[in-house]
Amino acid sequence: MGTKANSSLDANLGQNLLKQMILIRRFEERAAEEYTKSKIRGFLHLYVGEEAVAVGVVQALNQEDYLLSTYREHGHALARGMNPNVIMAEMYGKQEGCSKGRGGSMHLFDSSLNFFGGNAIVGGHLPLAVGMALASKKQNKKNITSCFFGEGAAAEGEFHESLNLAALWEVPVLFVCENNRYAMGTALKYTHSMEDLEKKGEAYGIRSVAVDGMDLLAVMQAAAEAVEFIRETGKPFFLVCKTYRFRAHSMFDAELYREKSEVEEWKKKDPIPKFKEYLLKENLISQALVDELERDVEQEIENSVAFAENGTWEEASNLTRFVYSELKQP
Amino acid sequence: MNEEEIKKTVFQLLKNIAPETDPSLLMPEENIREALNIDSFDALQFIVSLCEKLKVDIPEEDYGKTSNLKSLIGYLIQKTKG
Amino acid sequence: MTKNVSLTYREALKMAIREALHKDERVFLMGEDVGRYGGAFAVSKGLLQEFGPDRIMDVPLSESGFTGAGIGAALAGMRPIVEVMTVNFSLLAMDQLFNNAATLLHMSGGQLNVPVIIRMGSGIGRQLAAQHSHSWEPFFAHVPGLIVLSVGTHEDARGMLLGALESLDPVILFEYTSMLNLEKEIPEDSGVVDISKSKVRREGTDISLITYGTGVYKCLEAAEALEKEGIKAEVIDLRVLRPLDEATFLASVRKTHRALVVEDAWKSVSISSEIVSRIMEKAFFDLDAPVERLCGVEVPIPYPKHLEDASVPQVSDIVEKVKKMIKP
Amino acid sequence: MIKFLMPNLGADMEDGVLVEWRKQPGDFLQKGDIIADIDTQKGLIEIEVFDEGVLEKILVKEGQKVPVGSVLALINDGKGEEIRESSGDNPTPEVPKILEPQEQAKTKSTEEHRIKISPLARKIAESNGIDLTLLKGTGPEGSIVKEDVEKAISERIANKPVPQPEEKTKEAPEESVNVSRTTSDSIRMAVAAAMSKSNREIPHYFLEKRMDMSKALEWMKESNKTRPVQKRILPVAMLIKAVAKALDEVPDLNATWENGLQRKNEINIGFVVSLRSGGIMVPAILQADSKTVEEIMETLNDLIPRARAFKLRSSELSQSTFTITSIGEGGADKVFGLIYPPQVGIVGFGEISEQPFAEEGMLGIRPVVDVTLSADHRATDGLIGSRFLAALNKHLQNPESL
Repeated sequence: MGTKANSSLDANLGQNLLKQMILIRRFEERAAEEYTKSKIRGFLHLYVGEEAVAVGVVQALNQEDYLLSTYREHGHALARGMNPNVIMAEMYGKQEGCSKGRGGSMHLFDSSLNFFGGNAIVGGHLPLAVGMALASKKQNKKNITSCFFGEGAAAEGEFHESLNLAALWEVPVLFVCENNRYAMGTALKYTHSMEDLEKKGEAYGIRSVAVDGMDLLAVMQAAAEAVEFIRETGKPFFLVCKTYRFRAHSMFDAELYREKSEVEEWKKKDPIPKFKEYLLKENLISQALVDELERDVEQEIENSVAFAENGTWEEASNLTRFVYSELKQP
Repeated sequence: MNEEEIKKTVFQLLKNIAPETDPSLLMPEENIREALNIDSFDALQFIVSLCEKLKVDIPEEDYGKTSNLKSLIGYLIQKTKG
Repeated sequence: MTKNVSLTYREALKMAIREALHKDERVFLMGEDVGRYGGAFAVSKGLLQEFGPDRIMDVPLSESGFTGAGIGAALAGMRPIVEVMTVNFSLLAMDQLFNNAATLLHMSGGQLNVPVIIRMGSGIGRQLAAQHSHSWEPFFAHVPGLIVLSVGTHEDARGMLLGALESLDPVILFEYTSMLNLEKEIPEDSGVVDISKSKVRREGTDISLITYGTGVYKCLEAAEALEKEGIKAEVIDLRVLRPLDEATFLASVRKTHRALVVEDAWKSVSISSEIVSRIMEKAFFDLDAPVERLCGVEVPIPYPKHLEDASVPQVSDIVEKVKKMIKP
Repeated sequence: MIKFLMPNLGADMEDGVLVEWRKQPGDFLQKGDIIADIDTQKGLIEIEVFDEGVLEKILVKEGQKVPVGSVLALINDGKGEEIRESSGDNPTPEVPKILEPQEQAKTKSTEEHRIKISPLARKIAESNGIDLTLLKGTGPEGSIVKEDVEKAISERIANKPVPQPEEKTKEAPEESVNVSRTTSDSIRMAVAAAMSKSNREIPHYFLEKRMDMSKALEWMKESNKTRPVQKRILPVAMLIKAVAKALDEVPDLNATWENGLQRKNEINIGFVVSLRSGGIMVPAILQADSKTVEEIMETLNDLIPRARAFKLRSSELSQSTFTITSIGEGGADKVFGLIYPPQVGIVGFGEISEQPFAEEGMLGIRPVVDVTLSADHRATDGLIGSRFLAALNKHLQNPESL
């Protein structure tokens, strides 16, 4: 587990973090099931295996901080506290969903939680993050903007333009790269001349750190240090989390690009059992409580599916609403 | 109306009915309808336009006098004089 | 009677930016060379000294980066004016404009407004050749979620930006580099203008000349010449290319029963294609003759002056066309 | 008992091939176990099961391709025999067709007196001297459309005399002189096609009868005296009316042959007009039976010049139910016509000429006309044809009742 025992981890926090990871895991598995029954359509990208990154980083942020994610965003949304009901309903396309059913799995938004989406263009949200941090700086706000993306995005021009602008303007952005070793079907060594991605941040004079994304404690610690640095200096930070997705890139993927043995190898580093063992060893939790957490999560998942099933379809006559704003200048 | 004017009108009206022909080439005694390949329908059209243009009335009995240029012109001079 | 003041199109643009910066502290200008250099076309000259580097921000050559940053800043409470030096460089920012700015409000079910203003120098002139002479209004006018304006007169150069400031939706401003040095008179107290309606710039009864941007002054000049030949042409300045104010040009066509649409953009799939379709759909029985169009010749704009001039409709072309339409 | 279905694995997946069962009936299944391998266009994919229980029965053999959603196997979850879906299904909504956002009603055009008419209708109206103000439009927004104008034209032919404006004929000649060769070529081809089809398909029989024209010509001369020159009639108008009345009495000839005799209630007589540049056109005189001789003459005054000026519309060339051809003076004595398919008869009038004629034992010189009938033997027989010729002759002998 993490190099030094994390004294700040009390039982309550530990149990909460474990529950968050279990919630994400079970939610994603149920989403996969509903997809095979055609309840969820379109594209579905699951976060199974990377739970420690979302939970570890998001718990370091506060309510005022802005958060932007990609299409593999359910973990970040749940870690941020978005209600599973409105996420499942959104994936069913119902108007009770967080984006009125219009966005689907790849476009979850909740301005009350400062959760600025689900962006499905790889790297497309990095410039947005820089701009939001710029706005905070100009308005002397203390919040920071965190931005999650995969190692695929690190090859986009917008990644390089954004890091340069963030460093140049010294704006409070936390760039979090979830390096899960495969950009859809292309392994890291086929996409990056420099595989140690944190070195790309250093090239722009940005403090950059790589961390084991399968170890929740390590991620928490790195994230805490990163956020602290940003709040103090106002400067950006680049955190690379080495992680692995246990399932396919999306639902329709025969995973021809990787060996089954490699997946099994990484499953041994599953962040959930590893963290559970740690809590049990440090008797910060009992097995009975673990079972109870599992049951609570199971119920939450059932409720979210029921909520989605009972959801309603937005009227087609609403189609053109919100193409333009209905409010006038505040 | 003098003879020249009548002749010009006759040629012009014949040209209307048989545009691809040249009525001025007609010999005085030549049968107009045969020469210019004019059927009974077009012949009536010709008579009607003559009556309107020269403000005369040509009864059916006088049709015979209109068969060739010479008699037609003579007939029309006499008709317009009176 | 208000006094008139004579100023260039450039000065009118600058007055609008200055007024916006003074009026609302959330406003800031960002773009390549807008600060120390004073603006590629000197539109923002002197503003850095007056407002400081925080509000007049020079940016690196990263159109997608800084345009996206502008959109992000708008999401988070600012009112950025992003200058994309010319529309020719806007292709690199299309992902941010079409996939983010135009889409976020609708896709988020009405949660996220993007009150950003994008200014772009546009159009032909001064022999800048194919890559620096584009007229891409039709691209932007195709995208729902964007408000697309064409600054065809000094009055609009003075006031359109201020109108855009009152909108909560992303506004694209097409400014015309060939008009920057042009001097005209406008009322001294000119200021904010409406940005939702087209405008009848000159009344007429025989034919409607429907145009925008650089076409406005050309059509007014042509109408002047036609008047001497007894033809009263009405000139409609579209001003808003999306969402189109069709009521104004339809009313005009119903009055004149003839229409000629004039623009510099390439003819196929252009603004005029849309205007003609709407007239056919909604004023068909008011037409005495088919609607005609005078547009850009469909070529990459050539460098030599005589070819550049031949690539877009000129005043004489407009006059000849109208005369042929009225007396075939 | 739970149905295990072929899972939906992707936005564009329609079916899958079951390659291999990884579990056999009787095996215990846990949530997440791999139950089978499915082959898709993206490659082989392991399929997991989401329900716990015992694999009861396999319904799809290995190697079989089945669409998404079909039942692959049954799983006994120990909750009774009744076969259930694994969970409720709610189909996506039937999306109503989205119309344009409600545009405001089309604003009325400013000037009140402006006539709404399609460009095509306007063009037809102008070339036929139709007064638009009298028409009521049936097109969109109450506009006048082609149909409205054409109806007005045919009604006008049926009931209102049309002054034959003087300049009309003047305009016609230039028109036909510079007509391009292609038009007369195309007419030649059209006639060729019709005549060869007629010759190929129609078994003609031919009848002939010489008819005394003296009473008719006498009646015509007397009544022409009472008419202005413009309204003077020609014998052909009487012949057409007589044919129309005869067809009224012998309806089998006023018909078409389209797998069986199709009698026509309207009697529209096609009149063969020879063109000065060669070729013929056959415009129809609509409801010839209800028109007076004067009205038939007027129709000819309208149709013949327009035919010769190539200004006839296709609709005017396609409605005849019977045809008349007349050879006129100075040529052949009689003419045997070829039937215009799908009609079943054509009458041919020879030249009206003075001939010896015997009547009641007296021999005299009379103006006579040799009338022929060519008829389709599939549709009628000689008896009907000759009864028609007899009726025709009877009407010609009573011109005043035409």
